[in-house]
Amino acid sequence: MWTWFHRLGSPRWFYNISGRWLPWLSVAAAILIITGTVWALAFAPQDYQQGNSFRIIYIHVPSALLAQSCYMIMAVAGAIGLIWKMKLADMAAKSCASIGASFTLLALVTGAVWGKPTWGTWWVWDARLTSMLILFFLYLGIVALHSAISDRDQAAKATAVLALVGLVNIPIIKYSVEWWNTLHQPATFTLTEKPAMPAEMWVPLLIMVLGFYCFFTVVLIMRTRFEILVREWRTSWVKEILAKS
Amino acid sequence: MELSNNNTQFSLYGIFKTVLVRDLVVAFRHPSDLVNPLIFFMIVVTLFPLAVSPEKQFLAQAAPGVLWVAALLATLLSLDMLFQSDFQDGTLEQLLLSPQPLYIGILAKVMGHWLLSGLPLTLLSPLLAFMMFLPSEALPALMITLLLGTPVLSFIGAVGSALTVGLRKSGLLLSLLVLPLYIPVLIFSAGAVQAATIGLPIIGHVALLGAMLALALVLAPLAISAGLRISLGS
Amino acid sequence: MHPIRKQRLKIVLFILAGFGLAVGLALFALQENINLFYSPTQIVKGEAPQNTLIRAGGMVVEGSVKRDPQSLKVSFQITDYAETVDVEFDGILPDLFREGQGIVAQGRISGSGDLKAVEVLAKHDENYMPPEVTDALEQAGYGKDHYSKE
Amino acid sequence: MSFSSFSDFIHMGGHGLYVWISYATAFAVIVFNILMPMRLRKQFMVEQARQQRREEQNASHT
Amino acid sequence: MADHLLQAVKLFCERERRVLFRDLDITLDAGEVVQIEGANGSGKTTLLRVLTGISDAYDGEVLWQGQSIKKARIEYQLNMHYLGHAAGIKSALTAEENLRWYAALAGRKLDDRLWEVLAEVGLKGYEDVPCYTLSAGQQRRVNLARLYLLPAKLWVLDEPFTAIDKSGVAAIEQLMSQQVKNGGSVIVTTHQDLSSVANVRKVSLG
Repeated sequence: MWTWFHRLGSPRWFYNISGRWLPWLSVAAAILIITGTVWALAFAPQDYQQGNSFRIIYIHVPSALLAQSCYMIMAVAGAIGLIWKMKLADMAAKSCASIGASFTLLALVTGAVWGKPTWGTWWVWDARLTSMLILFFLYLGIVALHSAISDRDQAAKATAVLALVGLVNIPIIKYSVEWWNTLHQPATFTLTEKPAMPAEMWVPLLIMVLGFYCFFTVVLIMRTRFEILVREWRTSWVKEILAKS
Repeated sequence: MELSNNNTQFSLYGIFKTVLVRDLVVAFRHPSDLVNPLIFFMIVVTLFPLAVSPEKQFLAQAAPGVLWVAALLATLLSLDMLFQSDFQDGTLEQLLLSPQPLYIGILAKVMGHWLLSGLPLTLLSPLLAFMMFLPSEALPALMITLLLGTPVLSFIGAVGSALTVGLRKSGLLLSLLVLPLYIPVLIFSAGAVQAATIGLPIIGHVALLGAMLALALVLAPLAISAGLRISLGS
Repeated sequence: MHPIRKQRLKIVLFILAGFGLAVGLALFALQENINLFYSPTQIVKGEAPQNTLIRAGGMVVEGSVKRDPQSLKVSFQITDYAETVDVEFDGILPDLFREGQGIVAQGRISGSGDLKAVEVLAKHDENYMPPEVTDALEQAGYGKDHYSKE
Repeated sequence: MSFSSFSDFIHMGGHGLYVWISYATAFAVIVFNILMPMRLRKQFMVEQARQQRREEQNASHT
Repeated sequence: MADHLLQAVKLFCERERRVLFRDLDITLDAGEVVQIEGANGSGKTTLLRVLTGISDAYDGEVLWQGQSIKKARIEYQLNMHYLGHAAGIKSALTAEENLRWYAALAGRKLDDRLWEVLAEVGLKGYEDVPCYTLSAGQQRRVNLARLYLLPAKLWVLDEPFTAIDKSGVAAIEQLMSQQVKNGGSVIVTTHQDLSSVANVRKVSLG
């Protein structure tokens, strides 16, 4: 168990093994996302109330899910980096930040665009959108802190601490925003709450969610591999790789 | 001369008192540092009637939110005095190098910060509440929420302050890191004051704020000490 | 015990105590129903506190609205299809107040168990339901379909 | 297939604008996420080559 | 094998893609002075911060009496004084208050020698004025008084001679000799020749 853990912590081992996974994962991500998109746009039925704007769910929900779990992954990786001094975890945590921020933005934009036909306005202080917005701020804080510190190690540790503090806060923020929302807008109609979704609606959604997660893994691996090159450039095996390309 | 230190005293209360008293003494020798957040608080509150409307009914309705946002910003700006000057004169690294537990030292520093920022704000708030026509029934709620909420702001802010100490232009960065984390305190505190204006009980809000305070009190020093070690460690 | 060990133990105990306090207070607060929103069923069961302002939500019962011709006083009933509560209100009702409509009333429970409202809020669109009302309706055994057809 | 014609598909029952904005944003985010690491990598390679040259020069001087 | 008082094993440190030192071994025994030399930016301060345990951004190990300083942190900090770049003095407080703060942090009582020692470092008559009225050199002397008052096995001094006049330099060298005579040790960075101090070993960086 521990040898496995330590091997996983070795950037060189990860660089080699991930190089083998990457093509397969990329293909899987591409297939899933393309299938999901075509299905969602052309074949899935429209909603009886929201009509075709309902198709935005196939982007909005996967990106929102991804944005939240990406924060979780980032904080956990940061904690591993802090506690066990595993460099690879630091690199993964750093890579998560900008990916997470971009998908949070996507969730926000699609939420707003969906709001226009559904609520008649681009922005509503709905509980989900508001907590998404705050999540976006948290991501921005992490990215800003990372870029403000020039020393890579220090930046990784500092952002890990911040991400952990954020992780403790996220449930509190979510609860407070929901409470605030029910107090001020008892009539808000949530975008995605459907009692039971028929299979022809949720199967493409599931495919899209899987596709997004696959895509996330691909980008995470790509970025982490890059971080490995940057941070381990002094080692002989990285120099070899750099010399080849 | 004997060089080894076998007669060292280990007293948590002693170290707490030492750090707290020193911070208070230092602050009282620069009284302007103490007064500035209060002046800021007053000016920000004054801006609202000028910018929006001096109408009594509007102000009464906006008062809970305005007072709380202003108090929050004042606390945020006062975070500067928490670690920055200690960092510059080198006493912060000496605190880190002391054999006493850093946890307690940090607890004392943050408490000191609250005594110098949050507490005066709370004491000043009735005056501004009066100027904002906050219904008098809501005044106790305002003061209780400030009393419980501002220490949470100090603790969370200290985490950000510890992570950014020593960085250039840390002020704006600090607000960016800390403000999103302030949102729950703001929501429940302003909500409680709002509820009090229409006579609703606020015991639930107060309990929640108390829970946040207890959590911040015990967990934040851990994050702060980690942050300080990271910031000073490069 | 070594003084340093003892110190560490004290700090750990302090953290645990703070944690316990936080959990206790949070549980207490969640029990408090800080929205102070009650369904007619809860009011009839006596779960709502008397003499404090609360929020009650439900559908206005058809044919229950009685207006006093001399003043602005009005009384009506709200229901979650399980229980019904009488509401008295002295003031101008919102334009969208209609029978069969979901409303939220803010007021005090009197000794006889009816609600003396100080404010009545109606919803802008009949299709929209306050989530609290839907929850209350669902708990009373009425789904969304049911009331939208009523 | 829930659309009878291609123009129907584009129009999306009046909601075409919103649906297509959403999918275009998603596409942009995905492309950004692919291109960004590639660009960073290229930049790093250039910088690395420069550093290599500097080090070699230093070595030949001494 | 007897443990050294302080031992650094295979230290490696990199800042901003520049290696400051690699495979650096340093040993220090009781009664020794190690003088660290190096050009500006060669990582002297970084090395001291690694040795004191303020910085943990390094590879390799630092041992205090044979134990890693990460494990024996409190033991180490009880027995070590660090004088950094900054004076480590709160300028709003008086010399006496500053020293009392240090004593309390170290968990020790200040004895009656306080005023005597302040006179010895050349601060007679300045004991109870706020430190911001003192010159930079005088402020450093306040911190030097700490070395007298709170004895420790190891002193780590980062450029102790900056902003200090000739008589002050002699006083500090005197202080170091005294420490060595008592069986204590010193690690110091300076360009000055420590001619009057016995048992000096030089380590150069870069």
